[in-house]
Amino acid sequence: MFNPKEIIHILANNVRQTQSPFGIPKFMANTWFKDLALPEKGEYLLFTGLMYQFAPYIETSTQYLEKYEDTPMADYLKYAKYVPAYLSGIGLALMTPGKEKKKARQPLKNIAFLLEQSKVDFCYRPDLDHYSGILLYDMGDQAGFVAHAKKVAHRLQQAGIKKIITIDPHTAYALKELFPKYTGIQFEVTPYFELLDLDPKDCGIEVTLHDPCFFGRYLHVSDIPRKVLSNLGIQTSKIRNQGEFTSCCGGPAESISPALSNDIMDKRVKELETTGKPIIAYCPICLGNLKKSGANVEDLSSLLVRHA
Amino acid sequence: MVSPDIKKFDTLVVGGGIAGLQAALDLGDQGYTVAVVEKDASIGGKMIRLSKVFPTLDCASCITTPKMSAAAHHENITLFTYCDLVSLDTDESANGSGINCRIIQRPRYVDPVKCIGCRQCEYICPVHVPDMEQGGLSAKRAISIPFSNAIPQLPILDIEHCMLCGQCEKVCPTNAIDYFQQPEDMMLSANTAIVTTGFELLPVKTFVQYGNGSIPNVVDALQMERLLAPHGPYNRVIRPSDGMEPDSIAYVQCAGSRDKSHGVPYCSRVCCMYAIKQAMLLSGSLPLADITIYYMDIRAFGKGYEQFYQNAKAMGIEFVKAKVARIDQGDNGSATVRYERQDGSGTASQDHDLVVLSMGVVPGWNPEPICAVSKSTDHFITSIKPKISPVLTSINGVFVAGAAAGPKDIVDTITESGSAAMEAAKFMSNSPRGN
Amino acid sequence: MSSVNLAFAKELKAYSEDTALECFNCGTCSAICPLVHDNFPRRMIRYIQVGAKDKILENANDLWRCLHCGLCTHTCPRQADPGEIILGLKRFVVANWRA
Amino acid sequence: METMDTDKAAKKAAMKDLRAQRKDLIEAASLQMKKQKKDIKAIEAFLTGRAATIPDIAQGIGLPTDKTLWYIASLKKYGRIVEGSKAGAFFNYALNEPANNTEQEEV
Amino acid sequence: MSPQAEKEDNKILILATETCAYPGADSVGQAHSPYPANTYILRVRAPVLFPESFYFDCFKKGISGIIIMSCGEECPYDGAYKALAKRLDAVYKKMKEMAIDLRRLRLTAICTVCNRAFLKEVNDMDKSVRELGPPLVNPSL
Amino acid sequence: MEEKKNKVGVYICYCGGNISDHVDVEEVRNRALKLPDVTVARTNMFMCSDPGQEMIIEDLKSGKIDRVVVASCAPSLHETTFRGAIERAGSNPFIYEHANIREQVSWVHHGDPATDKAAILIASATAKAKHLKPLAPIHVDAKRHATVIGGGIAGIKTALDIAGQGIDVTLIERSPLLGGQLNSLGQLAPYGDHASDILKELIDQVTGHTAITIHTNTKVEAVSGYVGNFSLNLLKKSDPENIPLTLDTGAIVMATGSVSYTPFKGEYGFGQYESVITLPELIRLLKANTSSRSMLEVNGKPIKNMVMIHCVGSRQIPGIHPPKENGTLNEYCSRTCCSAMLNAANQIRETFPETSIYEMYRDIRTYGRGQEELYMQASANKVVFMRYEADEPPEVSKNDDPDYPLQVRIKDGLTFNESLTVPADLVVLATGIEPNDVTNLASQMKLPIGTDRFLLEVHPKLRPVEFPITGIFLAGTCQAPMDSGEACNAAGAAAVKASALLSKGYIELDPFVAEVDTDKCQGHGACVEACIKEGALTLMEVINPDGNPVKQAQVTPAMCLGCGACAAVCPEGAIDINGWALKQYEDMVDAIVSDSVAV
Repeated sequence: MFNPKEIIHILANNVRQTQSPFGIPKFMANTWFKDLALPEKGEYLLFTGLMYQFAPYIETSTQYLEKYEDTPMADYLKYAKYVPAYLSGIGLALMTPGKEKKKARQPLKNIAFLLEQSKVDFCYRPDLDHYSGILLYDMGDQAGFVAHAKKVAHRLQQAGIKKIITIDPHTAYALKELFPKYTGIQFEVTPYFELLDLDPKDCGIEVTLHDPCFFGRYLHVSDIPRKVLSNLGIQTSKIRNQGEFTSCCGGPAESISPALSNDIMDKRVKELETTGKPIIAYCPICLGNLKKSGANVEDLSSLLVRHA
Repeated sequence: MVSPDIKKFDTLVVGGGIAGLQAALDLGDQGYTVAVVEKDASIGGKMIRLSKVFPTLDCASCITTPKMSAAAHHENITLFTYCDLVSLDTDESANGSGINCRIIQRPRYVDPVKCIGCRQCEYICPVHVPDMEQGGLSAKRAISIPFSNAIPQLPILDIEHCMLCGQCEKVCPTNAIDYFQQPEDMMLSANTAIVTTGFELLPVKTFVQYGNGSIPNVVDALQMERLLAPHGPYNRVIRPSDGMEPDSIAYVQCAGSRDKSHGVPYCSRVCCMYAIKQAMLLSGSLPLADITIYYMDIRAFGKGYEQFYQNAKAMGIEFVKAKVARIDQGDNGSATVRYERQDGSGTASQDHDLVVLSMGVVPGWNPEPICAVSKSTDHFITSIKPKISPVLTSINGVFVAGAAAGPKDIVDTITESGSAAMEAAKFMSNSPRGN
Repeated sequence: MSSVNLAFAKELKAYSEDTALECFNCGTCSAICPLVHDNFPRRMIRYIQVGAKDKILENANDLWRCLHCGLCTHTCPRQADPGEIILGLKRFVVANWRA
Repeated sequence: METMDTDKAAKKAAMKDLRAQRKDLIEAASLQMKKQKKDIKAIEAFLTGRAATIPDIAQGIGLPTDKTLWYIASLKKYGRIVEGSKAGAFFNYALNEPANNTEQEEV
Repeated sequence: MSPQAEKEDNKILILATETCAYPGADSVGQAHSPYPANTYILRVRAPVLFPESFYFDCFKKGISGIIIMSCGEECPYDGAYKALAKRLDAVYKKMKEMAIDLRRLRLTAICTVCNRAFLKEVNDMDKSVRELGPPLVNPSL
Repeated sequence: MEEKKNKVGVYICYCGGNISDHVDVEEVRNRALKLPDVTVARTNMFMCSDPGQEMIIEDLKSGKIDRVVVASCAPSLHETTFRGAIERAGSNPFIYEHANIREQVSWVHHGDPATDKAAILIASATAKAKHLKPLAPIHVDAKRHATVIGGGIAGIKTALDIAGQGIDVTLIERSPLLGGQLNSLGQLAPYGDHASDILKELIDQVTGHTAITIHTNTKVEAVSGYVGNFSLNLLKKSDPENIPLTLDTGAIVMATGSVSYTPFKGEYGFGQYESVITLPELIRLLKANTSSRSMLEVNGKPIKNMVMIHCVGSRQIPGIHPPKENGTLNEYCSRTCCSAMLNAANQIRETFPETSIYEMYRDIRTYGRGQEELYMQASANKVVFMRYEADEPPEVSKNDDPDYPLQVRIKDGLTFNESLTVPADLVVLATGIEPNDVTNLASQMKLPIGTDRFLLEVHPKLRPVEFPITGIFLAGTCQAPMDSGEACNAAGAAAVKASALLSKGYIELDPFVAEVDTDKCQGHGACVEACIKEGALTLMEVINPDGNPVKQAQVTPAMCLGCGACAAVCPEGAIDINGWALKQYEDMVDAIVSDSVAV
């Protein structure tokens, strides 16, 4: 286990300096929209919170952390704070394979496509799309989170944004629950799948849905993707730990203890695999983590795009 | 105008369990006429389905059958079994009394007058169906009497599982089988009513923690009562999954009770004592088995209960203070319970051959929209004067007793039923409509 | 042997919802926690209840094993929100480190 | 005599109607009964001339152990099977020979 | 030895009062506590019913031991216990004269929940009669 | 084979295996059939069930039998059931004898000896049965009046309920005041009703009731008589001349209540430190407290930290807790204290937010409706709970800190058995409930008292508010600890029984009384001398069939207790007890010594 004190210090510093917990400059990570002509005006703002974009970098950093966990090298982590954040971030960016980065873009493109198909009046503004700060909150760096959240919320407010579409559970929770509480600014926040209106089909296939903790337990929306899928004739197999009782993928523990994270992940994958059906995730952290264990998993958006 | 079809009584008792029977007997003994309306095919309620009862350890059947029999033969008591209560109205203008109710008797497909209870139909019937009287652990026939000491001793034809093969009709010596029997609509009127609708256990199916009822050898307490009863499904305690005699048995207390996350924040009151009782009976029939009770607080509050608990401890039954958080399927048919060790030594996973869930107690009947009597937030019927007369409800002339007014053990239920009978009698003595 | 300190709960109020005393120490949270580790989170919650601030700071690193997955909160019979209590403690400890 | 015949005919017609009405239920019940008959036959065949435990019977006839116990308990209830000696943690079950022609509750 | 004698020589007669000792014996049963089977419990209202001759007749008939389980001072029949005690004094006296071992007759108080006391009395008497064997009382006496 | 003179039917129960697991029931049946007087012997899974009873009825109706022996469980459970069945067959219920082959055979013996003994008991019951004769219940006129002893809430409620049925009631209270323990209580758990309001409502009703006579300051000196015709001697304390009052009554309800346990000196510092008080004392303080300060004040001192200790004088364990001087130990749970403690804690935390509370318990027993909510509320009110084991109770000691004169040390189960110290300026002990000492009255009335010193009912489920003495009932905390509502329920249950008993103005009693064989009686008078019930047996002059006056014994059936003291002394054997005759016992002994059925 790494010393949380050091990790928090690094994360907080990164967010403060680069608006990104991993020190990855936004211009490097957020490129998915470039070949799409997305509207700049609309009823809803599509707000990715950059989680899908950061996912491949998180994976790279975890791989390195994993190597050193519970070794004397872990102590060297504390020196990381003397390295400028953007330098370590760029390093991380360079170490992350391009294939992974490209893969990470796909769900975002899918979602934009699905929203268009569903005739949702939305826009995308890369200048307004920011990291939500959720990791700082989870780590207990309240001050860091609030400072960052206030910045993000003010920008959105100044841009006159009222309705927001989120795509991942962490950003959705941050904007929906934490922003009003800690910044006093409230938006109407809707996860993208809630807005989908796809033509009914009869695909006749079955998948196993892995609910992320925040959608399943905190935001209580896990029945909505099931309805969307069932509308397309896609069955979702019943497992014991789903919906409000979903099991964690282990992802959030990565930065502190990759070993623990792996442990939890393996248990979860085992349960998901009992059905023998393809596994569907709808959170970038879950997606990455389940993939890492070698599970046959893809993002909900990919499945939907294929059958929409 | 009173239609001639309306059957008139002094008191209507809703529910023919021990509470209802006691109230009916106490009123009948004073000369009041009583109608007992029971939804099941037999009177006797939950108690007749139990093995032995705490703290005296006498057999439930031995205490219930005399009361059942006495009620069935009482000149002032009329039983309406297998009946659904459709409406229960109180005519406030009739001086606070004036109870009118409509009941529908479901068809047994057996003529109650002709049937002599010989059970030939049951023996010949070729279809086996799960016997819910035995917790579903064994089978009965699609036509059968509900259980050996049922009153009345009339078989029920389970129409859902009947092939209409006609064999029972052929074998019946009295031509009592009637495939065309229709539900019977009846109107009853009375001066007072006593609601004794009892309880049900929360269904294990709704508990993800406990495996939604899909983990083998995880049973609820009422199923365990059947396993312990001398005329239970196996006539002995063995595991439902494979017939093994269990070597290690666990009780999971507060399974759904005292738990806001399940919507039952209240204490179910009887579980501690029945778990201890079952544990004692088990250690009698399986002297070598390890028995563990996982509990939060042992609530042995009644007369003789604490001594009963201390005896159980002295007998070697293990009491572990912990709330079981989760049950998983273990190896070789065992079930694994997960709990925190309170002494600070971490989390434990323990395998048991058989796990009994002391499921939360919930009301057996929802008065809405049948009867306007008010419920409390716990969904049990409101007692408007809990300190002076717990049997008084929001409606004048309607009384409540037993588990219908909150979980209650048999001792407290029987006393409360006497109290309800007293209040009903007093009400009728004061009422101009009374006899 | 240590002496109880009720004032600590008040000190924590600045960092968290004040629900620690709603816990009746059933241990569900510890048993259900995917951490599978050392009476966590109830140990922390109990230390709040009796005001054992020193013990919390001593074992502070454990707090960051919490994934904020919410399972404890979801299954807490008293709805004491153990997940939120742990988050609050993280905030308290971070503030303590920074102070 | 004539009225009796008409009564009989009327009853027959009514039964026909009833069967038509309950077609689905009857079909499901028949299917279930056939499966039960097959399973019970297999159990009885397996137990001919020997006593066996639930796991043995289950393995011998390819039924799950819980279902096997369910049958055994029911057959025992109606006197077709008797419980025998203990074999480890299990009990042996045997056919109640000579097979009673008249069914009776076990005593 | 007659085949009957082989069966059980030593029969113990227990006169148990309806209100105390008899339910006390039932309570032992409810606790499933075993005791010798050569015991025959007769439910009585009050043992004061039995004249002196009754006891001797029993011994003559072959009863090896008699335990009177009364309510003691709790006896619902006020005064009956005193009368009983007085009568038993006379019985004992006569037993001595007839050389019947005094251990063959016991008066004791057993309450409705006196399981241990009940078992002790029964086991003690059983031990005594096994040691003493069946009484050989001259029927003409 | 000789012709059977008597026609005894023997019915043997399997009791669902309870009997048949150890007794070869069919074998016993076969042996019973061989008995000289038995014409029918049958078995059933549950003799008490309808089909079982139906067998008896059928056989009686068809004339196959005229005496009935049922061999099953203890007669206390089903004797009346089978008598009822016989009655339904149109026969006299007293042609019945019971053989107890469960509690006294199958549950205590096994194998062949069990089967043999069952057979012998049946033979002996059969031997008795052949002497049974039809009997008629004794009709006793009963005074339509009931007496309730004890003017607490249970007594008041009982009186009101019985009077509500048009029966006159006398309510007797030893103290000057009605209301009992409720007088010392304040806001009641769990709903906060005020004890005074409840009492006012009930006392207004009872004092205004025309059918109820109240005697306060009155002691019951003596009780005599029998059901329907009891007589009580009362003594009014206010009466300077001590003239006893006599009261005739038909039924008596004991509602003699309870007191709070007094800790011994030094028990948790009680009597040693003035800041250690009992829960009733705290309740009194709360009732009297009108301070608007933010801290509870005791003797003018604000209380900052209060420790409440549960289970004081309750749930005591032999070997751990020292017995009282008289050797008694309260092993029972006092049922009401947990809720009362939490209720008090909530009141304090809500009224005096600056007073902190620590509750030290063994198990929190908020079993009843609305009570677990009290516990939750206490948690929400920031009451800190700590848990101790009986063998390691909290220790109250002096503290050096001037702010907190006391400290309580506890090995806290909730804190992983760590030892914690709580500084305190007030310690409250949850003292339990003890029954009022009514030994005198109980022994006069022959009422049983349990090992817990509470009055003992016949059976907690079959007859929970009755004593074995017909016509005497019990209600409230003289029976066991209970709260106000529960005591009122018990009162209602006792009242309904008393009302049913007295409603007709007469009572039918068991016919088991002495009967004189006038052919044999020589008028010795030994029986009259031996009789223990004054007035039950007299020597009267009668005219014999020859027309000559002779003395003969005569029985007053309503007075006769049926003890048999008379039968033992009659030189002619002219007096015996109906249904329990000496002759029957002699034949039973014969059946026991004859091993004819045991082979």
